[in-house]
Amino acid sequence: MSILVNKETRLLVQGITGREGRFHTQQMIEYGTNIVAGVTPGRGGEWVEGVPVFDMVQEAVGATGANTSIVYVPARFALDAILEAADAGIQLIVCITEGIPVLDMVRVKAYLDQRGTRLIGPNCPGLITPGEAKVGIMPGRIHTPGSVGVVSRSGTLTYEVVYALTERGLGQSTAVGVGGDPVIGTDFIDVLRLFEEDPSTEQVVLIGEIGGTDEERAAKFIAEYMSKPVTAFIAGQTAPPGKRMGHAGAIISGGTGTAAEKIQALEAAGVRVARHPVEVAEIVASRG
Amino acid sequence: MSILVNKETRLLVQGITGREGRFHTQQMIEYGTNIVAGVTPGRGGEWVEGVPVFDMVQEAVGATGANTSIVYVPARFALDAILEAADAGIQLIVCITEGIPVLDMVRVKAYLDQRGTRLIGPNCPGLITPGEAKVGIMPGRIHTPGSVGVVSRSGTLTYEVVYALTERGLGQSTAVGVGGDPVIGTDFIDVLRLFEEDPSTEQVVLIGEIGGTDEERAAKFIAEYMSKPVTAFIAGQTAPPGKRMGHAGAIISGGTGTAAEKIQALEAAGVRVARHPVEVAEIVASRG
Amino acid sequence: MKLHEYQSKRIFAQYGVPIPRGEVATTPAEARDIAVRLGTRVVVKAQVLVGGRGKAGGVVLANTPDEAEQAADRILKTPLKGLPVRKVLVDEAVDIQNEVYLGLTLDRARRRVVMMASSAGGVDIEDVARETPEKIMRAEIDPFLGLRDYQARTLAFGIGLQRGLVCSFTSIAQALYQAYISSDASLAEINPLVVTEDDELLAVDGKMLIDDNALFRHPDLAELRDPEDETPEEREARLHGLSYVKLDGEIGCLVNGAGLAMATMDLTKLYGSSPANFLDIGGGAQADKVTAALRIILSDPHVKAVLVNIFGGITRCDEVARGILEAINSLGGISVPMVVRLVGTNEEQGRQILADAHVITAGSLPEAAQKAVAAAHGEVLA
Amino acid sequence: MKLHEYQSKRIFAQYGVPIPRGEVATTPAEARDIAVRLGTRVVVKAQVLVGGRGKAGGVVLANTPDEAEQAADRILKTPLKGLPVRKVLVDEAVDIQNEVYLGLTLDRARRRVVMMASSAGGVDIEDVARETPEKIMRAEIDPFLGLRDYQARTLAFGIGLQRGLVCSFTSIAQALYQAYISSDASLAEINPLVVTEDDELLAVDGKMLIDDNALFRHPDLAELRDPEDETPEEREARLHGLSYVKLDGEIGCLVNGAGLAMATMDLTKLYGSSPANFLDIGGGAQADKVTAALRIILSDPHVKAVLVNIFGGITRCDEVARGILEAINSLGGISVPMVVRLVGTNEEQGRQILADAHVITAGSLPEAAQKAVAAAHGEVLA
Repeated sequence: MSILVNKETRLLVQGITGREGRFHTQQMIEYGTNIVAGVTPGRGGEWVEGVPVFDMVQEAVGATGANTSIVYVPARFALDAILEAADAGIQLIVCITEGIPVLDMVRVKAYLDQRGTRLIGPNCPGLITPGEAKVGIMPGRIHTPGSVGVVSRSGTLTYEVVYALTERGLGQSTAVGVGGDPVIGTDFIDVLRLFEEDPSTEQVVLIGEIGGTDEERAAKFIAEYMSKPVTAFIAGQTAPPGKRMGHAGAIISGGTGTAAEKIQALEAAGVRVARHPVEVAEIVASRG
Repeated sequence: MSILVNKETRLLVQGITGREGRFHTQQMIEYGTNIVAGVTPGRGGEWVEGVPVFDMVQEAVGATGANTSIVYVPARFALDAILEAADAGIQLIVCITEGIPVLDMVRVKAYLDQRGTRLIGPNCPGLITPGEAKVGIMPGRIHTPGSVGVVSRSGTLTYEVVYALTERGLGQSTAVGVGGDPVIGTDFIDVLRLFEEDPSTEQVVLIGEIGGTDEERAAKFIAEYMSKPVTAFIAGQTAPPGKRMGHAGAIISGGTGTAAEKIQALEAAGVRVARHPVEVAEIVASRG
Repeated sequence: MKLHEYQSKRIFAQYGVPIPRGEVATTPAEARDIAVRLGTRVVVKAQVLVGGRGKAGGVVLANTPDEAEQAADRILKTPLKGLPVRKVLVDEAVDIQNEVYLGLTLDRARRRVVMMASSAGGVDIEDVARETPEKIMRAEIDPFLGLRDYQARTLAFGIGLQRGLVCSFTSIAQALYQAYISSDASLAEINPLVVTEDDELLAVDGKMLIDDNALFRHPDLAELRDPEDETPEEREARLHGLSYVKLDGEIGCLVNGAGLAMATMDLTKLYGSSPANFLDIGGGAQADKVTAALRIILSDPHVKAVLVNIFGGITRCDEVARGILEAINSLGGISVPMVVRLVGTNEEQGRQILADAHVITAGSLPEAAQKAVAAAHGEVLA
Repeated sequence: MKLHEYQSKRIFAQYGVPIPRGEVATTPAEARDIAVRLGTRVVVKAQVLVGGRGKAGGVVLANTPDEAEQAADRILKTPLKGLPVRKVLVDEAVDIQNEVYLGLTLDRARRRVVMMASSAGGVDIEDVARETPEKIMRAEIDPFLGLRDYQARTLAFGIGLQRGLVCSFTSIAQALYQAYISSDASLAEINPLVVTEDDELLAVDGKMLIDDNALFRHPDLAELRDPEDETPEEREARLHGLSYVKLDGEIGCLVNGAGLAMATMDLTKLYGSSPANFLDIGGGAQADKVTAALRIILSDPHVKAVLVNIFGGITRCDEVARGILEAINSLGGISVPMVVRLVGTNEEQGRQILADAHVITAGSLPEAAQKAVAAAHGEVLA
């Protein structure tokens, strides 16, 4: 068991003939992910890493029964790629692309919500169910199957935490990077709800950062609905207000979005907040 | 019993201080309709025919519990008025206004469908449940309570048919004018479904005209789902193709939308089609 | 409102659709000058608001400026399907490799705008729809998201366009969509969209219809209305706020309400005659409107009887009756029989007023129609 | 990207927001000329990208052109909150009856754009939100329908605007919304929106932030970037594709990934020091990027140690290690201690390469941070 992706995942790669798309297709196949199709308009009929390429998502879905898509296309084409996947009936879309205009995402999010299509990202590393399917760009070998659910707004910071968990012998049920943009398809609460319902997840790790109020809202959700222990880490205690810390979403503005507020909200909700990534693993181990 | 409007209707009049709004407010009150509020931005605090006027629909709904709205505002403000009513939680909006651009209606219809708000019209005479509530501009006195449901794309033609029914002693459960525009909020099928489910409706009269394929689709629906007898009349047998017969929606174009096609489809669905308005009443009487 | 080919193509071009170089001429000499300026073979095309110009001789290829002048002369002199030709478009001629169709319109049943493309370009799309519907690809457009690139690509692949042209087809589709939405069109059509010998796409012919209801927010488009598109009667009706359509029967119809007007027309046929017009005087029957309506109806020499059908509704029938009398008086009497049927408040007073003035009245619509037909056929009625 | 007041107001005006007459000056003489041209009392306003200009003396009322010249001279000479002032805006002075606030921004939690209005104009909206939140009215905007007139009216009534101004408030709100959407803004603010003594609305001050991710489709806006808004180091970082923010601590941080970079910074604090910067080299650690990053970090004289933290991911650690050595060599060695922590493929080879070059390495992130802090505090590490 796990959430969102598993052995049943039939993955479609949008932008498969690009440099990134091609490389990660190879990496995901190597990990054991079941990639059934790729799409690049105008390149239909080619093959990439043994995967058939189609011109259109609709056609790819019809021919291969793809049920999940991962998007590697450049930012200016990402909106169209996501909508094409949604309209073709793909139920889970993972968008790796960084740099999508936020007003595009406002529209995409509203549209997908109407349709009930789930989007992970954009600007995210994707997600992985260790031993079953890797749908993303994370290094597969640092993961190990287990019962810790991980959800994070970050990329390499997540790898750091997963690495520490694995080093301690704490495997992961699924690790989900929700993305570092101000508007994302799936937020902490959505993933926490899935972990809470997933029988194979026993503990949850939440990795947040400055900017927005997603962590505060997650804290409220945890206090009200979560029975499983949650351990958190929040990056950006030393970040100054008004400056964007890399991610478009990592900015303290209007006096909100500070790490201190988030930590306080999480602790008030009964979440144990680690001081650094390795301590996350220590706390999880102590609660095991 | 009846459909859509009745004694429980708490009506709000949008554009109540305009010439038309004011006149029909008086007429509707005279008929016994429960008008609880009016709205004209900037005229809040006034009274029209004993009805309090508000600046905003939200405010009017909060103060009076209005659940239905009728829109008399000019075409260029109608889109905003409909959306304001929908966003304020009004569940049934009746738009009398003629001349709304069709692309505005495409957007409104898509939005209201998402929200589950029902719109009657635009460019329609409204609807009436005789003896209970008149929400429209039809002459009230030609109606009489009874068990014939009437649905029509037309205005005076409906009055003609209702008049003939009443003359023959055939009362109406509810008479609904769905409007003469190419894109309308509620179509024949929607109303037929309500009549089929309404215990007080025993027979249904459908009054169509050239243009579009709503009658053909209604025929399909009747054949598949309707148990109650349906009598129809289709106006425009002598209308030439390519010319708009008054209503924006009454035009034979691209070789479709002719009266002959509609009559054929309805007859194939077991509907008896009258040759003129008075014959509608004769047929209904013969099936009574 | 219909736009001419040259107007439609100019609008398309504003939004980025590639069109041939060309200009409009109103005289043969101007056509010649344009051909000289273009410096290539040209096509001279009649600008009239009817379809099938090609077959009717309204589109002529000219190899030289002299030929262009002659072609323009011929076209401008010859009415096309009964319509006078006031303008010709002189476009550079294009070497055609392939022709496709691209159009946008409202799908009423789906309440959405649809884009249609077909490999059968240069042919009336309605003929294609009837004969080879499988050649038409459709994309339904979400009104909030607009046309998506992937939808345009799907159409391009679907009609078998060569891959190298898919990108530029997509741009043209987006441009056409922008033109459609920004102009509040009800039809925007490129037919044919041509693949030239140089492997480029070019909108060789174009057609646009604008939603009359939206003209209030497009004063620039409203100015494009061609007065030739209306008969003098249609123009007068429009200026009086009447809906009027000329037909070729013998019973002039004057009715309030579009549906009732059609039903009234249909009854004249049921009883053995046919309507001379559609005419809806709209809500409230005031004397000046009734007068204008009667004048328009009577200006048609084929009218043998007038049938007035008014469902009073909230209007009072005695007022309407007085309006009709005033109208007859202001016209100095009328030369054909008139049958009036009034229903509504004070209908009896109204009927009495008319009867006193020797206007034929009727109690029901079928009766009125029968009387009108009989009168048209020369029977004398009481 | 932040825009200056004068840039923001010009954009607003393009969409129909009324703004005071005014021009930009870069010298006191120009300011004088503008005041002469305007022919009224003027306000001279420093154009710098910080808030609170008024309190800091950056906004001066001038009754005469001479006063305007003097004010401009003073403002242009005096750095404001540490920033040089290169331009002043000289606007006609307005007689103010009342001030309100009108702004648009993204509500991240609701994933929607919201319009906010407040009767407390001329005050920082964040202060209002903290102290008198009931004075802020909000309207959440459907991304597909856009701002509706009724929403703008509701705001106008809600902030108690006089009825005669509701219509023009609604137009301004729509214009501001169009400016926001068409510019891909993340903030558009009129503060104050002034009710003049003549009962007209005027946008006296304006502020806009543009979404950096959307600049690719707004080349005109991208050109408005003020180079003064970046330090030379920030500019160099941007040109190398690095995310860099200068801070005031002593540990220079070089990390791949924004979240990990912040976590690394935080650890320097946990162990008793503080970060000198945020620096994310992004995916793939190639030598040129590492070199540029190190150069930028070392240009800060407060840096006492450098902490490199690379989570290799799919990158090979031995390659990264060689990249770091190349960087050090190309800089001619470095003068402060450097602690490197590498994880990922071939991490041991990587660590060995660095150790051989006498770079301090660490196995875990906490260890690396502790070592860097110790080094910064003068401890000698093996």
